[in-house]
Parts: sequence; structure tokens; C-alpha cells
Amino acid sequence: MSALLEVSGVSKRFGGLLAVSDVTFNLDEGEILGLIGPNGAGKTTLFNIVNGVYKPDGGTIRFQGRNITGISPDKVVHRGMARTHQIVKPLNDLTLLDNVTVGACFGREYLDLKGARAVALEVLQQVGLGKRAHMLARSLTIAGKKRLEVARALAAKPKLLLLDEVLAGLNPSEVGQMIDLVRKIRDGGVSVFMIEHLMQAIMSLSDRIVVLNLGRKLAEGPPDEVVHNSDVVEAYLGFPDIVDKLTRTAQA
Amino acid sequence: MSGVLASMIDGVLVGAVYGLAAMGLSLIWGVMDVINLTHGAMIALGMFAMYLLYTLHAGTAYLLLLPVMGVGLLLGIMVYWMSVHRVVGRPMLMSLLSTFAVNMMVIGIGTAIWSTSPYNVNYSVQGLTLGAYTFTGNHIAAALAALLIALALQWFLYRTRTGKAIRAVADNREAAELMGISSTAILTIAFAIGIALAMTSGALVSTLFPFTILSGATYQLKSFVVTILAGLGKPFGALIAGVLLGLLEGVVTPFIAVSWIPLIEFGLFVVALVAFPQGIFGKRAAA
Amino acid sequence: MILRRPFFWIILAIAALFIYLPLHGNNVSLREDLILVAIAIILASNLNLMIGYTGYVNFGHIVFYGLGGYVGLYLATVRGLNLVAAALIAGVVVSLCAFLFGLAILRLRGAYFALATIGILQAVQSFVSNFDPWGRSTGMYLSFESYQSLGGAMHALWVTYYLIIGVMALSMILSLAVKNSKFGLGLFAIREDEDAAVVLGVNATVYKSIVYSVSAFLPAVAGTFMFYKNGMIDPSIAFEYMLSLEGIVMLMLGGQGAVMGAALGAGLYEKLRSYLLTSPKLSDFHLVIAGGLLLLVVLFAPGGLMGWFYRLLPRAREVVE
Amino acid sequence: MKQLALIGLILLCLADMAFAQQTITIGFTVSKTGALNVDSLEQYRGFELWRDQVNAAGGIKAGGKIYKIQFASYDDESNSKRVQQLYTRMILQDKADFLFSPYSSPLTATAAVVTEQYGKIMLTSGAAEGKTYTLGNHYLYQMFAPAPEYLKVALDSLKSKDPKATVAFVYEDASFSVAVVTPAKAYAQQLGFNVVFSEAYAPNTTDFSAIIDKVIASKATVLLGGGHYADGSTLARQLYGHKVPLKMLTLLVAPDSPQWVELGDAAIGVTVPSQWAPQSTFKAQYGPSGADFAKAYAAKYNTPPSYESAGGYGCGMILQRAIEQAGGVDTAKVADALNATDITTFYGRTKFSTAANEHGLQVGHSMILAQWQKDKSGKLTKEVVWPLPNKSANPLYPIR
Repeated sequence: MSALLEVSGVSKRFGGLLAVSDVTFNLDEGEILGLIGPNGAGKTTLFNIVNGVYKPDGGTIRFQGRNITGISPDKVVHRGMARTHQIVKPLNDLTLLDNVTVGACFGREYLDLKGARAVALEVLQQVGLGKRAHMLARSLTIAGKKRLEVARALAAKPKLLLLDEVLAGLNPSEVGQMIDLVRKIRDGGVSVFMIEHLMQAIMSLSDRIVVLNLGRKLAEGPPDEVVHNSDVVEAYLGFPDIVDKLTRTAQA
Repeated sequence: MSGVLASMIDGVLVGAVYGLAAMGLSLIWGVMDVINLTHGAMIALGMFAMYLLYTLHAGTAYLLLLPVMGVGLLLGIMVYWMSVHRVVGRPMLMSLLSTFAVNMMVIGIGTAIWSTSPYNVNYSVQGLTLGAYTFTGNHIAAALAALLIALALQWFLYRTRTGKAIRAVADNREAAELMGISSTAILTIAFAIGIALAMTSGALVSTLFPFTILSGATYQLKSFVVTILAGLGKPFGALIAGVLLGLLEGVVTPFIAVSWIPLIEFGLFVVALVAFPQGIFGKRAAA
Repeated sequence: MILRRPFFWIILAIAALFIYLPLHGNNVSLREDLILVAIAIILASNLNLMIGYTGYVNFGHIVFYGLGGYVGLYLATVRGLNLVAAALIAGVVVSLCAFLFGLAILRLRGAYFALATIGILQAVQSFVSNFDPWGRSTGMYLSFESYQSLGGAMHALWVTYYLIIGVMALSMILSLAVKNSKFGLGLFAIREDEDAAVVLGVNATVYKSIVYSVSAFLPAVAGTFMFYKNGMIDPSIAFEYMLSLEGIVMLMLGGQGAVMGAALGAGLYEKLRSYLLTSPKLSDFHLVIAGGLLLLVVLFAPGGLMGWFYRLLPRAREVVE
Repeated sequence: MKQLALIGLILLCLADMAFAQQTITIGFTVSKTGALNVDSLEQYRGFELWRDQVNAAGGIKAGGKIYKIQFASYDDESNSKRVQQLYTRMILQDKADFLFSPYSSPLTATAAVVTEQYGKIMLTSGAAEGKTYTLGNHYLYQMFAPAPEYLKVALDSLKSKDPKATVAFVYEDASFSVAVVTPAKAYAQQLGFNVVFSEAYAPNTTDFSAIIDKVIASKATVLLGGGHYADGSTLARQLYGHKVPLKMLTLLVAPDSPQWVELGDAAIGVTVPSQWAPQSTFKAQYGPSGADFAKAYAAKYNTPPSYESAGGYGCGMILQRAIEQAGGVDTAKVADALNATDITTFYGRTKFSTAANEHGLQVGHSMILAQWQKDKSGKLTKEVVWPLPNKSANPLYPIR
């Protein structure tokens, strides 16, 4: 069986800066794949290439066996790949219900308004925002907005969900809830590709991990294997506490 | 001397004034991301300020540019606090509309006072005659004044403390505040200078052409074209783009009917916007 | 679907009132006042699709009205077409023009788009001023006899009035229908955050192009009727920049984004303006007062009258949309 | 009881007398603001002077009744969009009996749509463009000689001075000036002039340098054109500033205004086709003499009358005469009287076409050419220089 997502030889350049360079990896159906790396490693850029926000300068992206390189983000969603943003982008003056309805309306199933509302209510329940469906999005806390991001992406009924730092800025109990949510999503048959800085979380969630540094893929493999990779340790040398954490997590 | 050359010289002379007219717009836009729609009304007020001062005190009209500038600074501070301060940093539509509202009020008051009849500043400087063609002294003097003001503005922005602070705020307001620059004060100053520039250019235009309280609109539109071509907050960029615009008018007019000029100009404007949405010299607007 | 919205029936009631009031006692003077209100509502409602729904400020919206007037009048007089057919063709032609303009300028965002619309307006006006078949800046005149086909001048005025009220009702129904549709939801998403909307699957390019051309259609149709009633058209009245800007004032005053907001703002502003204009003491100050109102709304009540109303009565959102 | 009846009778008589004195409401718009306000104001003063003189003399006496004149007028902002709303208002709300036109051809054309729709008589002045009268009207009456007449006088006078002149036409791209220049070009060629340049400029033009450079390049020695006050005065100033060697400069409308003296040296020698000038020596069969009109006007407004003022006053006079002849204000009877009008007043001869395809077009009035000259004391005055039998001074040619 071929992989759900195949990224091969992808590069992206901004002016003189090579943001992503010749990155290749696969994501299998039903898998949670983590993407880690120091700040500025090119993680979000890679997400933006995968879901079509940026056109890569080289390389191809295949999704469900079909080439999706360079097609626009809205078409990528229709194919079944949804994402969240690291910096949340709520549709502030719409209600939560409308926010999520947008996701359902224009997602993979391209539902009509009525069908989309039903899905949206369901998804809002699922992420724990059901009671606030008729509030305006701008009134949410940061944790609420992160959940809303996830809900909108889920409402698109994706095959693959791209999560960009959904845990950042949450307090420990919120982190725990979100981790449970991600697990539930995967158990519901959605594959997950996630960027995360919170090492403990990503090490425990991911089936495999891809490590980026300075736009290049440094390592790929199961969490415990990646942690012991000497290149990875070296890349994080500037951040001793992270190395420390990495080792501790792997030992745990 | 050929007609085309004469037409080009005329174009360059008036183009320098277009450039000056655009500097104020471009400065305000660059510093606080506000497209100042009072610009045209302020240009018109500059024209009437010159007219009033000149009727009170005939003599060398160009000396009167200084009091006009002074009035412009004061008016700029007023307009800033009245309509802009509350909307800086809000969506651009808000400042677009609040400055447009002030524009309507200024035009309304101006119409009540002066109606919309044409006025003239009856001042003329000995011109320069080359063959059959004469270039009026007023045009030459206005172009020189525009050049001098551009130089002064350039010096101010790059060599003085306040000027550097304005550029810092334009670059990154938050970072500038962290460095201890009071962004409110700087925004007020920048806005006041922008208005003073608009009024000064209006005062110069009043020595060239007759004007009504509505005349500013033409120069405001030309200022948009110039600003889009030049990019934001660059006095010399604006001057050069203005001269280019004037030159274009000069080069084209001998060959086609003048009534086609606006079509070419605004066509160019739209093309420039689409091709260089951040200005040719480039300053990225906040996404 | 739309028949189930209470506001649909409110719109019909408003239109019926517009027809009944002047007809009652043959009050032609009232009709003349109402026709300007109706035109203002048509312009503001369709502008609302761009500004209120999609978040794109169109300073040159009047270009559709003027072009529609030109195309329609040309077809009706020079080509001798039936008035309604001419107006519909004008609507289609102008929508196509809008689509083409949109291809060029809809890739611009925010203020840059707004500026480009000024450029479009000026360029089109300049083109028409030089276009011989349309009489250059002299414009086109209608023969008094052409009203005979509608049963004489007096009758023709009533007919055009009904037609314009029809277009007004359609404009509001269009706003209502879009607001309650998937298409409208896509537009709202674009208004709130275009990048996010695209990532959520909204094809922003297509949506913007469609709404831009749709917002051109009814103003163009109304333009044909209005300039037919007017008896003549020339570039300065067809493409009046000031009227374009006043459309924005009306919308802000009433409350952008709300169907009723556009209508309310247009109605109030037009009433206020005609009052100020015919009152000898205030006629010089109508701009000052309009500008002052706009400033107050923008600074202190960006939601306009409807925003204030909704805050007062949040439940009213479902009825008065 | 008898006394009471007497008092009653007296009261009745008084009431009857009061009833006999009625008012006529005349509606029109004035461009108080906008591009046309200078010319429009002069026309308005003509209306106003007529009203004040008629009312001071007791009113119009017709059919045994006395009518006082009152006006219903509004500002149209030089904008035809408002014109229809306001004319409808004047007809329906202010119950205007008769209408005068706004100033300028396009505004008059839009107003005419309304007045025709309601079957109201409108006397037009300041609207020379003839197209409106060919659209099938019944109640329009034009006071001005129509547009094709304007430059004929200038070209005729040029023909007598310099039959080989090279001519340029530079004119406002607006209905009136286009209607003037188009037939004038043909007439110039018919007279054998070499037309070397012809271009229209946008109505709000203030910078003429590009056109002036083209005129110089064309080597034209005579320039005819202009449009209204704002553009015409600017064009004259800039032609002077650029030292264009013109032998004759004829502009429409603008130089007729008394304000023209403000141009100083740039004003000298400029000619203007005029509907009327204070020096005109028509023997008035009706109404005041030209001298009396000019004196009364100058006394009231501290400025000499222009032809717009005379046209405005003329509207009033011709309407007054028609009401007197019709013996009342009945529209059909007054229209008949107007159709039959053929009278010379201080303003000149007035006769309206009654042909169905050009009803109301002015066919009696003829134009003159006036020129700004310096008198012996160095003061600028406007003199009539053509046609020669009417002249008050010799034409100055070449002017520079």
C-alpha cells in the first residue's frame, strides 16, 4: 500500500534564504507523524508547502497517490487535507458555529449549508465548545481559539489533519485535554501530521518523528530512535534543556 | 525648438509639483499605514491659504510658503487628533473612512465660504523664452521649490533625531516604542508634516493654475499614482515618480488628444498597483 | 428557503409601501423623492455585498451604474430596443466588464484594492468621455417621443418608477439571499480573514470575482431605468465620484453587513441630503453634516445604526437582517 | 341692519380686490455652487431685476387682473442629477405657473424632460445648444440665438480683416461648445480659412500647457473656442503667459463677463460672440431701453450687465408680454402668445420657431462680436466691433 502523503525532494527559497531544502518523507494512513526542529528550521514553511499556501521551487507532493504539487490550498482541502494555524486565525465577527460551518461547507464533502451546520454542531461538541456555539469567535480565550482551529479543520472531514503547534500557549490541564483530543481524532480514522515544541507531548503522541534543521531533514524515525540520533542532539546543542528533555522523554 | 521637447519640459516642471503633492500622502501612508483622504482637501486649503495671504500681503509669493507650512503643521495636529488617532492600527477601512469624513467637512466648510468659484493668485515671475516656446517663471520656480523641499525633507528624515525616530516608527512601531520613542508623539509629528507638505504643494499650485475648493481632488488622484509608483515614505522617490508622470504627460500629448490623458494615467495606475502592489521601491504593507 | 425568512416579507412590504405611498393621491412629488431614495438603496445594497459581506471597499461602485445607464440608453435609443430588455442586457454587459476588471484588481487586498477601484472609475469615465458612439462628454439625449412607447411621458415616469422599485426590492432580496447562503458564508469568511478562508477551502479568487460582477448587475439595470427617466446621460452625471463615496457613507451610517443597514442608511442619508439641500440656511452645510455623521459613526459606532440596534435587541438579528 | 349689509358689501369688495391681485410663481434653479456659478449668477440677476421692477410697478396687468411675481428657486449645484428633482418639486409643491431654465445646455436639457412631462412652459436662456429643441417639445422657448450662430460673427469679422488667416479651434468638450464649434469649423472652411488645429479639452481643465504647445507647433494665428468662464479665463491667461503670437483670440461666454477685467493685460483684444451688449442700439418696441436696463442693473449690482443678465431679463419680459397678450396665465393661451411673438426689445429681436421639429428654437435673435479694448485712460472696456453698422469701436487686429 502506498503512503497517504509522499513528500519528495521539496525545496523552497525566499530571496537568498533556503527555507526548505530537499526534504523527503512519507506519512502512512492512520499514523501520527510529528515534525520537530529548532525555531526557524522551516517547519511551518513545510506545512505551507504541503497544503499549497506556497508553491515549492522543486520537488513533488503526492496525496492519496495523486500529485498535488502547486495546487491552491482550497483545492487541497477538497482533496481531504485540512490544517490549523500556529497563529490562530479565527473569523472574529462570526459565531463559533459559523466558523466551523465554513470548514464543513468547503471541506472534503462540500456540504450544503444545512448539512454543514449539523456537522459543525457535532464537531463543536466533540472539541468541547458545544455550549458556546453562538458566541462570537473573538470572545474566546487563546485555548478556545486553538480548539476552534481544530474544530474547523475537523469539520472538513479530512483524511489528513495538519496541526501547527496546537499545544503552544495552553496551560497543563488544557494540554492534557488537547492531547486526548488528538488521540481521539486519530482513533476516528484521521491521520495526523503535527508540529509541536512541547517535547513531552509530541514524543508520547507520535508514531514517528521527522526532524528539520535549517531547512533540511535531519532525521526520521520512531521517537526513541530520533532522540538518540547524534545529528539531532547536535542540532539542539544550543538548547541544552531541550537535549535534556529529549533524553528524559526517551528514557521514560 | 521642437514642440515635443517643449511639451516634455513643461511636463517635467509640473511633474515636480505632482511629486511634492505626493510626498505628504506617501509619508503618512508609510509611517502609520493610513491612506489620508483629507489630502486633496488640504491641498485645496493650501491654495486658499496662499490666496488669502497674498491678498493681505502682496510681494514675493514664495516667502508666503513658510506661514502656509506653519498653518499646515497646526492643522495636521488637529486633524490627527480629531480623526486619525483613534483608528491608527485598526483596519485600514476605518482610517480611510474617518479621513474621508474630515475631507467632506473641509470641502463643505470651504464651499460655504468660497463657493466653488475659481480663484487666482495674480502673481507672475518673468519666464524663459526659447524660440517660439515660453516657460513661465512660475512653473520654473515651483519646480525648484519642490526640489528644495524634497531635499529638506530628505535631510530631516535621515539626519535629524526626530526624522530618524519617524523612520523607526514607520519601520516597526512596537520596536521603536521599546527603544523609548513615544510613538504617539511621532505619529502626530509625521501627520502634521504630511499635511504641511500637502498645503505647501497646494500653495505652489495656486501660483500656476486657477483653483476652486474642489481642485485638490485632481492632485490627490495624481498623488496616489505617484505614491504607488514611488513606494512609501521616500521624498526623492516621490519627486522622481512625479517628474516621470509629468514627463509621460509631456511625451504623450503631442501625439494624441489631451482628453485621453486621464485614461492613460489611471490605466497606468491600475497596472502599477497590480504589478507592484507594494510600490516599485517596495515597502511591504502589513499583511 | 428564502421564503421562510421573515425579512423577505418585510422587504416586500417596504416595496409595497414605496408603490402605495405616491400612488395614493397621485403624489408625484413624493414619487420623485422616493425614486432617489430607491436608487440610493440599490447602490448601497449592492455595495454592501462588496464592503459589508466581502470586506472589499469599492470606491468606484458608481461605475457600474453609469456604464449600465450608457449601455442601456444606447440600446434603447440608438438600437431601438425595448426598455426592459435593454436594461437586462446592460446588466449582463456591465457584469461581464466587472468580471474583467475583477480579474485585474481582485488580486489586490485591502486599501490597494480600494485605490484600484478609484483608478477603474476614472479610467472608465475618461474612456467614455472620448467614446464617439456615446457622444463623448456631451453624452446622449433621449427624444421626448421615445416616452410614447410607454404611453406618454407622464405614464413613462410611473413605469420607470415601478421598475426601479422592483430593482430595489430585488437588490434587498439578493442581499438577503446571499447572506443566508453558502456563497454568503464563504464571503463572510473572506471578509474576516482571507488567508484563513482559503485554507478552509473557500476559493477566494472565484468568490470575489463572482460577487464583484454580481454587485454590478442590479446597479447597471437601475442605471438604465434612471437615465431613461432622466432623459439624458453624460459622463459627469453617470460617473459621479461623490455619489460613489456617498454610497459608502450611507452603508456605514446604516450598518455595513446588514441588509437593512444598507437600506436604512441610504434612505436616511438621501432624506437628510434633500432636506438640507432645499433648506436655504443649511444647503451649504450638507457636506459638513454628512461628514460629521460619518466621522462619529466610524470613530464611535463602527456597526452603524443596525449595530446599535442589534446590541439593544440581540434577538432582532433573526428578523431584521 | 342696513349698515351691516353695507359693511358686508365693502368687505366683499375688498376681498374681491384682494382676489384680483394674484401672484404668479416662476420656478428655476440657480447654480449657486459648482462650475457654472459665475455665469448662472448673472442670469439670475437678470431674472431678479425684472421681477423687482415689475413688482415695483405694481405687477403684470392682464385680463383685468394684476399679478405679482414671486420666485421659487433652488441651488442645483451645477449638477443635472438634482435638476429633475428640483423642477418636479417646483412644479408640484411650489405650484410654479411658469419656469425659467437653469444655466447651461445640459442642465436645461434635463429640466426640459420634466417641464415637458408636466406640460409647463419653460423659457430658456443660457442654453444655446439646439438639440433639446429638436426632440419633439411643445413648451420650450429659447431666448438665446442658437449655437451655430456664435462663431459666425467672429469668422465674418476675421474674413474682412485677414482672409488668409490660419485658424485653430480649442474648445471645451461640452455640449454647448461642441454644438458651437462643429458648425463653425465647416463655416471656416467654407470661407476659405486654413483650419490647422482642432482639439477639445476636458471641462475641468486647468493646465493648458500641453494644448498650448500644440497650438504653437501648428503655427495658427487665430484661436477660436473656449467654453465657459472657468476654463476660458484660464486658457486666455495661459496663452498670454506662454506668449503665443495670436492675431485674434475669440472665446465663448467667458470674456463677456465683467469679471474679465481681472485678467489684466491678458484680457486685451480678446473677442467674444455675444447675445447682447450694453452698447447694442436696438430700438425697443417693448420694455425698457438698453441704456435704462444697464443703468438699473449697474445701480443694483454695482457691475455692468452681461448678456446672460440681459437674457435673463429678456425671459421675464417676453413672458410678461405673452401673459399680457393672453390675458391670463392659462398655459395654452400663453403658449399661443409666445408662438406668435415677434418683437424687438432692448435685447434685440425675439421670434420662436413654430416648426414641429424645432419648436421654440430662437430664429429672430442675432449675435454681435464684442472685444476688450483699452480706452484712452488705459481702462479696459468691452466694445462692439461687429457687425459693422452696430459697432461702437473699430476692431483691434492683430491683438498682439
